[in-house]
Amino acid sequence: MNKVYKNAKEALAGVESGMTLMLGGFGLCGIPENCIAELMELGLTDLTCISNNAGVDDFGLGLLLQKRQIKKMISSYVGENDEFERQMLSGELEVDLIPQGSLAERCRAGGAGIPAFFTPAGYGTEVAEGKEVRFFNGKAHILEHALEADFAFVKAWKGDRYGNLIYKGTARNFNPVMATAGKITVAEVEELVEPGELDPYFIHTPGVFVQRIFQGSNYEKRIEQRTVRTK
Amino acid sequence: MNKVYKNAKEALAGVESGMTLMLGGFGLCGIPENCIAELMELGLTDLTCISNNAGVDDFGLGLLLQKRQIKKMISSYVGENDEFERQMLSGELEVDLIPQGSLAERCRAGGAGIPAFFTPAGYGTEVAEGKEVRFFNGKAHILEHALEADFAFVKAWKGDRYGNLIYKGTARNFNPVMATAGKITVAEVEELVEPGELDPYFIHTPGVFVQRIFQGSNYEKRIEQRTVRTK
Amino acid sequence: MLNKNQIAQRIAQELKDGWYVNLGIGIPTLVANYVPEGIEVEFQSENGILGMGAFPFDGEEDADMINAGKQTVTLNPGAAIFDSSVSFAMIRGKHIQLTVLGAMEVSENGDIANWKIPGKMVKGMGGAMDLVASADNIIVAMMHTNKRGESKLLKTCSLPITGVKCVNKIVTNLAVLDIENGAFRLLERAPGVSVEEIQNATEGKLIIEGDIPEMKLNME
Amino acid sequence: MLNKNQIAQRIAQELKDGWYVNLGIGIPTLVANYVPEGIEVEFQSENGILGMGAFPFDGEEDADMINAGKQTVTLNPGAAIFDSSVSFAMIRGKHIQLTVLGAMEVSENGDIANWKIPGKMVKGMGGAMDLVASADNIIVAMMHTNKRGESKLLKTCSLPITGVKCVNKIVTNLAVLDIENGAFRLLERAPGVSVEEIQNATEGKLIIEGDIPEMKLNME
Repeated sequence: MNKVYKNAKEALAGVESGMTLMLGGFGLCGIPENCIAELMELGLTDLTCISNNAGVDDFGLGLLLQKRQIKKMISSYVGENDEFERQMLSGELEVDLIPQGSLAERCRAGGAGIPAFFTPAGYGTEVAEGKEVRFFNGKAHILEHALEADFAFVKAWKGDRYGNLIYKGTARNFNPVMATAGKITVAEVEELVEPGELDPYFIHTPGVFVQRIFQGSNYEKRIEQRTVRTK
Repeated sequence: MNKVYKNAKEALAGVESGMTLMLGGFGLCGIPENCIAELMELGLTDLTCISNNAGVDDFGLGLLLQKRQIKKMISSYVGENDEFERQMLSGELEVDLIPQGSLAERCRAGGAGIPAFFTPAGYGTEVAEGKEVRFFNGKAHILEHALEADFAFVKAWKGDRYGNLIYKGTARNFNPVMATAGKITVAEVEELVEPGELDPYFIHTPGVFVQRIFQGSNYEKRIEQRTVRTK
Repeated sequence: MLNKNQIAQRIAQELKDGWYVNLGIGIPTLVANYVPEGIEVEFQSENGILGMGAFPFDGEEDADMINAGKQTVTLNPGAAIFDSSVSFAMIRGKHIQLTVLGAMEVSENGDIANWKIPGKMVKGMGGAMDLVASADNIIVAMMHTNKRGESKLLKTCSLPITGVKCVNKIVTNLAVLDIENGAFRLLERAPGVSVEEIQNATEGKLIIEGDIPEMKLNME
Repeated sequence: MLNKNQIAQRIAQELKDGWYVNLGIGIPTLVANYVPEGIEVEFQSENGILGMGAFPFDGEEDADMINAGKQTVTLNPGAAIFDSSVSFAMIRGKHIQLTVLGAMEVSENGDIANWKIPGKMVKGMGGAMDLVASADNIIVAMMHTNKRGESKLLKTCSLPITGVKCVNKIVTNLAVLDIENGAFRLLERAPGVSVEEIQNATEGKLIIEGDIPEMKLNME
C-alpha cells in the first residue's frame, strides 16, 4: 500500500475543469499551497471551490480568482480579498456563503455517510431560505445537507505512505474534515516519514481517508495579521 | 479553573436514582471502573445506562445489573452476559438496541448540538420501526436523534486539571464521544498530570467537555479474550 | 462616554471563574486584556483553540498558530488544538459559557445583524451564525450609533440578520442594556452620559426604571 | 467440502492490494491469516483500529489493545487508533472496500439476518447494521446449512433482518455464490461437492448456468 506521489503535478492527475474541489485551511493558515499552485499551472476553469476562505488578492485561492478559474465559491468568510468582492458584487462569481460551523459539519457529514442533519445555525436568516425547518425541544433548526468533492486538497505537517496525517497547531482547522469528504483526497505534507514514525495513538487523519500523498516544497506560509508584543 | 476531585465518591456528588448515564468503554476495555464501583456503592436504582456493552456477569455494568440498579440499557451489543440476557428475555430490563455506529453518532450529536441526522443503518429492520424514512441519492435513510445524559462517565489514560484527556490504545472507543454529551462529564484518569504536560496538538478530549476529573485507583483492566501467540 | 478599551473592560466584569469564552473580532478581542484578578477563564478561538494566550514575542510568531482574526497568537499551558468540526461542536453544543461579538445593528427583540450590507459589503458570516444560534449568553460590544450618528439599537434590523432573538446584553460607548421582553432595558450609564442622551441615541423601545447608576470602571 | 479455515482462505482470494477490510467475528476473522502474497491490505476493527496486526506474544498482551471481538491484538507499523464515531464515519462513508461477516440467514435478494433470534437470543447487532447498510462490497462467510441441516440460503429470511439487499457474495462450506437479480448465482463448487448437493442445500432460487468449476485453493 503506497499512496506516495512525486509532486503536486503527479498527485493532481485527473483533476478537470468544472470539478468540485475542497481546499483545507483557515485564512492562509494550513492551505495546500502546492496544490493551489498546480491548479493555477493547469489552467483549469469553471471550478467550484469549497473552502472556508478565499485567500487574499495575491495568495491562496485569490490566485485562482485572479485568473478567473473559479466559477463558484462555497465559503463562510471571504473578506480580506478585494478582487473576490468585486467579482461577487458584479455577479461574475457565484457565491454560496455558509455558517462556518455548518460548513465544517457538512464536510464531516459528507465523509461520514450522513446525508443530512439539523442545526440551529442560520435559522431565521437568508441562509435558511428554502430549507426545511423543524423544531426540537422548542428550538428551531434547519436541515443542512452533506458536502462532497471530486478532489479534496489538504495540507498536513507530517504524513506516511499509508496516508496517516498529523497537523501543526491551528493549521489543522478544516483539513481533517475535508480529508474525509473527497472522492480522491490529496494530502501535501511538509515531511513524509516512514510508517511507524507517527504515534498510532495520535494520528489526526487516519490514512483510510487519503488516496494520494506527496511531500510539498517551498512553503511560503504567509501571515495575514502579524501581531506581536515586545519583550 | 480546577476541575479536580479527590476520588469517585466526591466526583459523583449529585448522581441520583432515575438518572440517565453514559458510560464509555468497549467490552471491558476503557470502562470507568472507579465510577461504576461508586455507583454500586451508592446503591442508586432505576438508572438508564447508555453504554455500547453491558459488561460481563461479574464486572463492568454487569455489577449494576446483578444488583438490579439498572432499569434500562441503551446499547449495541450485550452478549457475554447471561444475567443480562435473562433479565431482558424475562422483561425485567428494558433494552434499546441500537446499531453501534448510530449509537456513537447519536452521542456525538448530543454533544455537538445536532438534534437529529439521517443514517442508512437499520433501514428496513426492526430498528427503523416508527422512524422517519427519507431517500437521499436514491438510498433509504432513517432519522436518528441525539442522545444526552445527566452524567457521562469516561475513563482516560492521562488528564490535567483543565479536563484535557488522552486515551491509551483502543480504550479510547466511545469515551471521547460520550465525554461531549454529559450535562456533567466525570473523567477518571490513570494519571493526573500538570497543565502543559499534555501536548496541546494531541489532546483527544479538550477540557471544555469535562466538568470533573479525578485520578482513579486499583484498575483491574480485565481482559475478555486473552488471545496470544507463542514466540 | 467609553472608548473601545473601556467597553471591553466593562464587558470583562461579566466574566466568571471557570468560563469558556469566545471573543469576536474587534472590540471583543480586547476583553482578554481585562480579565479580573482572581478568576480564570479560557478563551476559545473557533479556528480550533482552547486556551488561547497572548500575542507572541516579536520574532516568535508562527504562521501555523493564529486565532480566528488571523492574528498570530500563543497557547497557554493546558491549551488544546482541534479541528473546525470539533470547534463548532463546542459552540453548537453549548459548551461555551459566553460569546462576545460586534454588531452593525441590534433590534429590541434581540435580533442581530453583522454580516452583510446588500450590494455593498459581503464578507460572510464566518462563525457568527453558529455562535448566535447556539449560545445562551451573548453580549454585543459596539458603538451606540453609526458613523452617521444613527442609532444601532433599533425597533427592527434593516440589514440581513445573523440570528433571531439571541442577544442578551449590549455594552456600548454610552450604556449597558439587557434585552428583555422585546425591549432594551437600560442598566447602567457610561460616566458622564445622561439617560436622555442614551434615550436619544436609541431608536428601539427603551425601558428606564428607577435610578440608572453610572457604571463603575476600575481605571488605573 | 470446506472447513472454516478453507472458507476463510477462499475469501482471502477476493482481497485486492490497497484495500481496507473489516472482518467480523468468527470465520471472517480467519481471513487475515490468508492474505495472498504480494498484496497489502489494512484491517479495520470497528472499536477503533486501522492496521490491526497479529495476536500479541504471550506475556505482551495489553488490556487496552483489543479488537471488536474483544481479543487482544497488536498494531502494524502505520496503524492508527481513533474513536467510535470516527470508526463508523469510515464505515458509513464507504471508505472500507470490503466487509466480511457471518450470517444466520441470507435471502435470495441479498437480505441478511445475524443479530437476533426472537425470544431466544438477543446479543444485539453491534456494528453489523452500520456495516451492511453502507458497504458496497459485502461477503458473507457461513455454513451452507444450519445444525439441523436446513438451508441458510433462503427465499426470505425468517429471522429479523440486519440489512436489506446488501449481500454481494457468499462463501460457504459447499460453494461460492453471488447475489444477482433476486437469486443466488452459483459460481464455484467446493472440492468434491456436486452441483446437485448444492442445489439440495439451497432453499432460495439458484441460478446454475454452464459448467460450474471447482474452486481452487492453494492448500499446502
